[in-house]
Amino acid sequence: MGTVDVVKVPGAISPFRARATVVSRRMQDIGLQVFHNKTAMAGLIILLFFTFLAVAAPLIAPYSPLTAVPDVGPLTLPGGVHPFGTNQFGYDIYSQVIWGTQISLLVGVLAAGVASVIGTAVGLISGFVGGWIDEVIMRFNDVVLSIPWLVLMIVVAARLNYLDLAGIILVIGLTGWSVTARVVRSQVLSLKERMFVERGRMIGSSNAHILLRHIFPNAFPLIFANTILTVAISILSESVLAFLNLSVKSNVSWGRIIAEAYQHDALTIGMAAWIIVPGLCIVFLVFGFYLFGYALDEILNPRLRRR
Amino acid sequence: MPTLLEVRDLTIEFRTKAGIVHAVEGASFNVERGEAMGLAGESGCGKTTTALALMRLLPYNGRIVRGSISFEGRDLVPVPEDSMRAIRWKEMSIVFQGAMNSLNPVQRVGRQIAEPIMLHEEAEPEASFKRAGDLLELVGISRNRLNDYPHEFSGGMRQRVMIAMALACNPKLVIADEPVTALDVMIQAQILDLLERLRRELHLAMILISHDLSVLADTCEQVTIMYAGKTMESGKTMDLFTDPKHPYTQGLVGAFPDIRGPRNMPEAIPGDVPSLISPPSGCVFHPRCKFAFDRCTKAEPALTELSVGRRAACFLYPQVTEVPPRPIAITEV
Amino acid sequence: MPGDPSLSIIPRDPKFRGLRDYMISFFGLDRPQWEQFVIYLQRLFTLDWGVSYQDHRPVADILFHDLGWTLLLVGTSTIITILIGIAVGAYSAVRRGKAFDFVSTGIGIFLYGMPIFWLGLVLQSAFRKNSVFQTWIPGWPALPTSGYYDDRLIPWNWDIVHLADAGLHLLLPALTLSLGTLAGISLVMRNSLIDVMTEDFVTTARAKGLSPRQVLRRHILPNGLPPMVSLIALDIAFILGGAYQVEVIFRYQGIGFRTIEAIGSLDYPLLQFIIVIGGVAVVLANLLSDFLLLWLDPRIKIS
Amino acid sequence: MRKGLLRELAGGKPLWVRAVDGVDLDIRRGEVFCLVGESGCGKTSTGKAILKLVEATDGDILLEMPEGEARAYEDVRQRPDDPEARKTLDGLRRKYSVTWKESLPWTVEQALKSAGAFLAAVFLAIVAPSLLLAAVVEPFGDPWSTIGLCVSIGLILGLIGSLPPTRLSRRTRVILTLLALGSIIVAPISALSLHRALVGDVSRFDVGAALATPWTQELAAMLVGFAFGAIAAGGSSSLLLDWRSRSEGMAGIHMRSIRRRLQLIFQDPYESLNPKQSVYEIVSEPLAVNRISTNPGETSALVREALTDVGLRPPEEFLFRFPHELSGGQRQRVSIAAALVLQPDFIVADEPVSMLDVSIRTEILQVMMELRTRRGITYLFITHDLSLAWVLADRIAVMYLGKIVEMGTTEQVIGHPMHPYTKALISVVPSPDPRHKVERIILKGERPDPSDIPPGCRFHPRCPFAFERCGWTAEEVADQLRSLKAGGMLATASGVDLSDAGNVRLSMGGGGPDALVRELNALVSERRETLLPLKGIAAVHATNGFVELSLHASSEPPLLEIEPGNSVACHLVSPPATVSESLTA
Repeated sequence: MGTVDVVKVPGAISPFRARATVVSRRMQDIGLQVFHNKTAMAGLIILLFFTFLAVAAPLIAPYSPLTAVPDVGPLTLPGGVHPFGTNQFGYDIYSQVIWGTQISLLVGVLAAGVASVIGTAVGLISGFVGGWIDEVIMRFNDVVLSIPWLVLMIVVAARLNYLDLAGIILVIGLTGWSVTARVVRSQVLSLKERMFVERGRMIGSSNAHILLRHIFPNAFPLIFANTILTVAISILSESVLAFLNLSVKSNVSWGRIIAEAYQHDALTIGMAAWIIVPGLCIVFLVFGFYLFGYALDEILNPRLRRR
Repeated sequence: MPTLLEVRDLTIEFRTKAGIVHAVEGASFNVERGEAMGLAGESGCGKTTTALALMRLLPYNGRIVRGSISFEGRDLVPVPEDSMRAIRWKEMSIVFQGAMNSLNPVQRVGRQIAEPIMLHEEAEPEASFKRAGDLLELVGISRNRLNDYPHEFSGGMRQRVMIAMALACNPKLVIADEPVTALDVMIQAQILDLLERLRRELHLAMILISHDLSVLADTCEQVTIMYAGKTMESGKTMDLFTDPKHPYTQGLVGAFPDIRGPRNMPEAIPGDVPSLISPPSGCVFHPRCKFAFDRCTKAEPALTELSVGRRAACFLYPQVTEVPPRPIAITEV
Repeated sequence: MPGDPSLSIIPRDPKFRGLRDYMISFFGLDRPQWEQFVIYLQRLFTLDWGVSYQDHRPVADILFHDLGWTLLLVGTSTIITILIGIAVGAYSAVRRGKAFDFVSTGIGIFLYGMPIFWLGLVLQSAFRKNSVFQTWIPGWPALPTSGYYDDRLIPWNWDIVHLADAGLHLLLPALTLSLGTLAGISLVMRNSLIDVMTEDFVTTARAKGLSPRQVLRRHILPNGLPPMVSLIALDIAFILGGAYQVEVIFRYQGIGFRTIEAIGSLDYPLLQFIIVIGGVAVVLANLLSDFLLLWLDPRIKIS
Repeated sequence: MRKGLLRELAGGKPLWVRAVDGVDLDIRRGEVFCLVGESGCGKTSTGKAILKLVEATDGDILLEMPEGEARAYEDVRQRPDDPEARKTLDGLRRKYSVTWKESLPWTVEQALKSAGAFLAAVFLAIVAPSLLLAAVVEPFGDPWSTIGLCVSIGLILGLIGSLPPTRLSRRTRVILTLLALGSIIVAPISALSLHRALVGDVSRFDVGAALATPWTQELAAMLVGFAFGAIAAGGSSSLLLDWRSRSEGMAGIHMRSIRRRLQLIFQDPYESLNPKQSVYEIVSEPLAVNRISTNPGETSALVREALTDVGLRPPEEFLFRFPHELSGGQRQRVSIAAALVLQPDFIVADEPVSMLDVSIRTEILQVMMELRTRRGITYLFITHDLSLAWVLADRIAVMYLGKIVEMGTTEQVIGHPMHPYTKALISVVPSPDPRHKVERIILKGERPDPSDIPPGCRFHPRCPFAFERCGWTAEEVADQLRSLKAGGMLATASGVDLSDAGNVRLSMGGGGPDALVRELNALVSERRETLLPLKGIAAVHATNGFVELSLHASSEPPLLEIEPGNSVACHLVSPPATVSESLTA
């Protein structure tokens, strides 16, 4: 029980003000907890680093990722101004890796956003409405869950044929929502049984009101933490698709760099960095998201907060 | 022959994120052979922690800071974990509050009852299961149910199974932590009746922990009242309930409506239970005490014998002195 | 990628016109759709799954051959994963908050975030012949990095040489897949056990005088396993996805390798049954886990 | 305020649990009415039914009924077959009942609207799938469609495979069905392929062509459409019916205003407050939801008043706290304030203090009683704690297994209990004063399963005073005789069974029928005071080779007024109307 600052209260309190006070106090509280949580801070620092790389790519990267470097030819070994060498077309790999951050991050965040929005909506409706609607949705969801995700993704990617950035985001988002839906639904089911929902009914609230005011705010921490984890999974998915040559062709992503390196036997021709560096980037970015997501889950989800 | 259990100045701390919780401070009480001692107090007063500490079962973030627990003259506090294991259940056993959660849901009850017998008496499985069956019948359950799982029993039956399990190794002391809370009043009566019968027949000593004073009034010979981790008063049940000395005890006794007394609204103790992380200075009860005076806020009253077998910690009684200064505990931030 | 499959086999040259017509009638693409469907159903159940566009071998033959190798890979790595995952998870749950827990959880999350194909590439480069390590560290082993036994032109033989060779070839792919899926299992095992450890019956078990090891084995593990079982079954789709990547990297010609090839060449007869097999695998895994749960948890009853 | 209710509640699907069965109680304005009983006796269900949180199967909840009309209601309820009485009853219900639903005939407009919606649904259901099928022209010519088909087969398999394990039984059933269906398909196809393999001529026996000829797309679309149509039509009609009953369910009294006037105080202050809302939001929410006050100034004033009334002073200090920043007592006060802000005149308090520490408990009770005198609130106080009822209640009703067994003023029920259950219950309530020791009547066993209620008086299996007419069943008597036999008694009988007619039948042992009858009679007269089921035996008579027992007729004791204001449901207190004793030897 923390000490509470006595809030100066005017005579009339508008609902908006009441809500804003609540939200700001909660955000402060969470911010403080994140700040004091070593895991969350470690994750956050990694994420900030990569976000910086992505945003500042035009400033940092010495070359453009998709134009040949003038001074040297293709497949130059690492050294000098090309710390990781150049690829089969003579593009600078170091610049490619920096530019690749943009795509990986963008695809990861947006695809996770798509997956979370769909999954949350489906999970909320399914869990809250219940009955046969829930039954139908969950059966469908189970089906999506039980199909090997990679195959599904490949089929969808192949079916869509034309995969630009939006396409790849949609593919990953559309195949990734079912886990979120399941998690949200089970949370909603348990929230629905809580007494404060019954209180909501008791005072005569409509279903929409209960869903928005009681269920969603309580499920939100979980949804948020889950979204962070979904970002990590989406980044991995993009890299796999790119590696299988199914991802965006017009942009550079880490997965595509690895795929090109693999096709040109980078390891045998002494260009290990071509493969290792983008891979490590993926690993660290995903690691960052996982760390942050796990720590957030612990902070936001009081079930795990045991002494 | 020494007293069966003698607890002196038991002090327990928990380390949490929010700070150090002084769960129990200077708890002292005795339990004689074959005697039922009641431990009463509101939630968070350290009853359950005391019970766990008696069996040295504190969670990993809790520790006994000082004090002694002498069981048949032997101090259990310094006993190493390995030797402690041999004492547990054999010398004293415990019945927890929620019988549903205290029984392993995926193991048959027969096996759970027989487990300590096999462990401590190195008995053969058949002999152990036979004894488990006898124990079940002792608590009024047919031995045919040895092979049932806990979820197949009702709440009252589960509590009976727990009691049967507690008796498995013929312990000298049974600690019952809120054994009837959350049970219906009729089942409550059945269980209390059973405990009393067993105590008489097996000459058991028993520590009965409850927040419900009226339960203790019916069943115990001695009662100790705890508040915010400290012992407030102890004495014979009859004396303590009819003539409570400590203001907290007075408030507590007055707070329970009596179905056999006049129809008076019980009296309230104003205020809330204090935080155990930063307890009030002086007497912990002074912020809620209507008799509190200056001295109460500064010094802590010691638990002093007022008459034979009757002890209280309150400056209202002139013979009560201050707690002697203790070595300052190093508190970590 | 979609399109007229006959075009993907035969060049779009007028002089192949006759061949194309022949192919169309050979694969039955000229019949009415409903008829095609009925024939399809009939063939599905009689295991007459048609002929691959690419290999011109019966699909069933190809797939059953591939399936064997994939099962070997997935089976081996799943067993390794479960055994190690449960052990690591259990140990870090017991030592919660201590160094081992911290390190194993950290490594776990790290591995969890590693793309399996990349892990495969790194391991491949570390253990191939003349790898960097081999030149630096004497005695660093070189392991086979592709195929499932040496020289696939010689037919498989059930002798010790072939078996040992296949085992050696299996080592790296199985290791990759295990590492890629290990973290998920050990992390969940840890959390599941920590949940169980806060239950009252664990305190009861300790109060009975059981040693920590006995408490873990008799009370905590039996209660922590059921959630694990259903989780592994749910994860089987993920493991299959990993297996596909591993097979591609190590040119281990199982179902996954075949899938990628089939996509490249639009080999529909092959593709459709690959998908069916994937679905069946997931279903079987779930069914198996249900029966396992029934045995592990007496609270679940067939009513 | 006066209400009578008579109802049964629906429970789980497979069997109906009568959680509450025929409860009649009336509560007068300004009183504290206590409903006591063990857990699962139906007291909470009763409270929730009054607030319409659960729907009562049958019965009325009547609000603010004047004394005279209440008497008329009671009167006409006794004569359900009289059409005139029915009419009066319906009139009274329409006027006062909260649960009243009109059963009016359909108007032309409604019928037309419904029929239109129905037709539209059917039309859509037929057209939509047809369009869908048309959209995927050449469904199986396109290999991607074949893949799609395979995916859908995979989907079905996945669907079966991924049902949660608790539904294993259902899945097994589905699998069996699919296997059966599969074998229907597989068997002819494999026979045909065998034929083809033997004859080697595909064209002469072309299965595909044979099956495909009548199987046109239009036909398929129509078939699918009809299936969809049936489902859609059923769904839409049930929705329509639902809409209709909801739009007219509250003849007379609008539910919103009932919500406003009847409120609930929850048991658990830790669980019943939304942890993400501040105190201000929790307390002001009822006002906003019911559109009672939309003006921020007025809302704040009402919230402050409610908080002050429950003793959270000054209210400013609490407005923006979260529930986890409050102590247990403060939370319960907030909970009461949230009920109070609507200015209700009737509050159902469901165990409002059972989760609180004793020292805080009294304060909450004092707040509640203070509100009663100041705001004239009537309470239905639901509790398992008889000693609490003793100090609080004006009148008390004791429930057992969904029925009221005793009802009266507190002095009558607790001071002078008449029902054996009430007596036992009161005797085991512990007292904080060790001087007040009484003889405890400890009942055997636990409360029976509400889905399997004993016949006759539902308390008889546990009643220490049960006698002949309390409802002994053949099974109970047979069980008792079996245990006697196992104890070495009844040597002259060789077995105890139930006859086809449901009577207890003893097969003869060595001594012949007379010896058995004699032994039985002796046993009954000797042990009937200790082994109560033996009291159920009315007569013993020998038939061919067996000895059959006939049992006393029994009836369920009605709740009868024994003295003014005190009703008891027990045969011992109010002997049943003479039952025709036809069952004799």
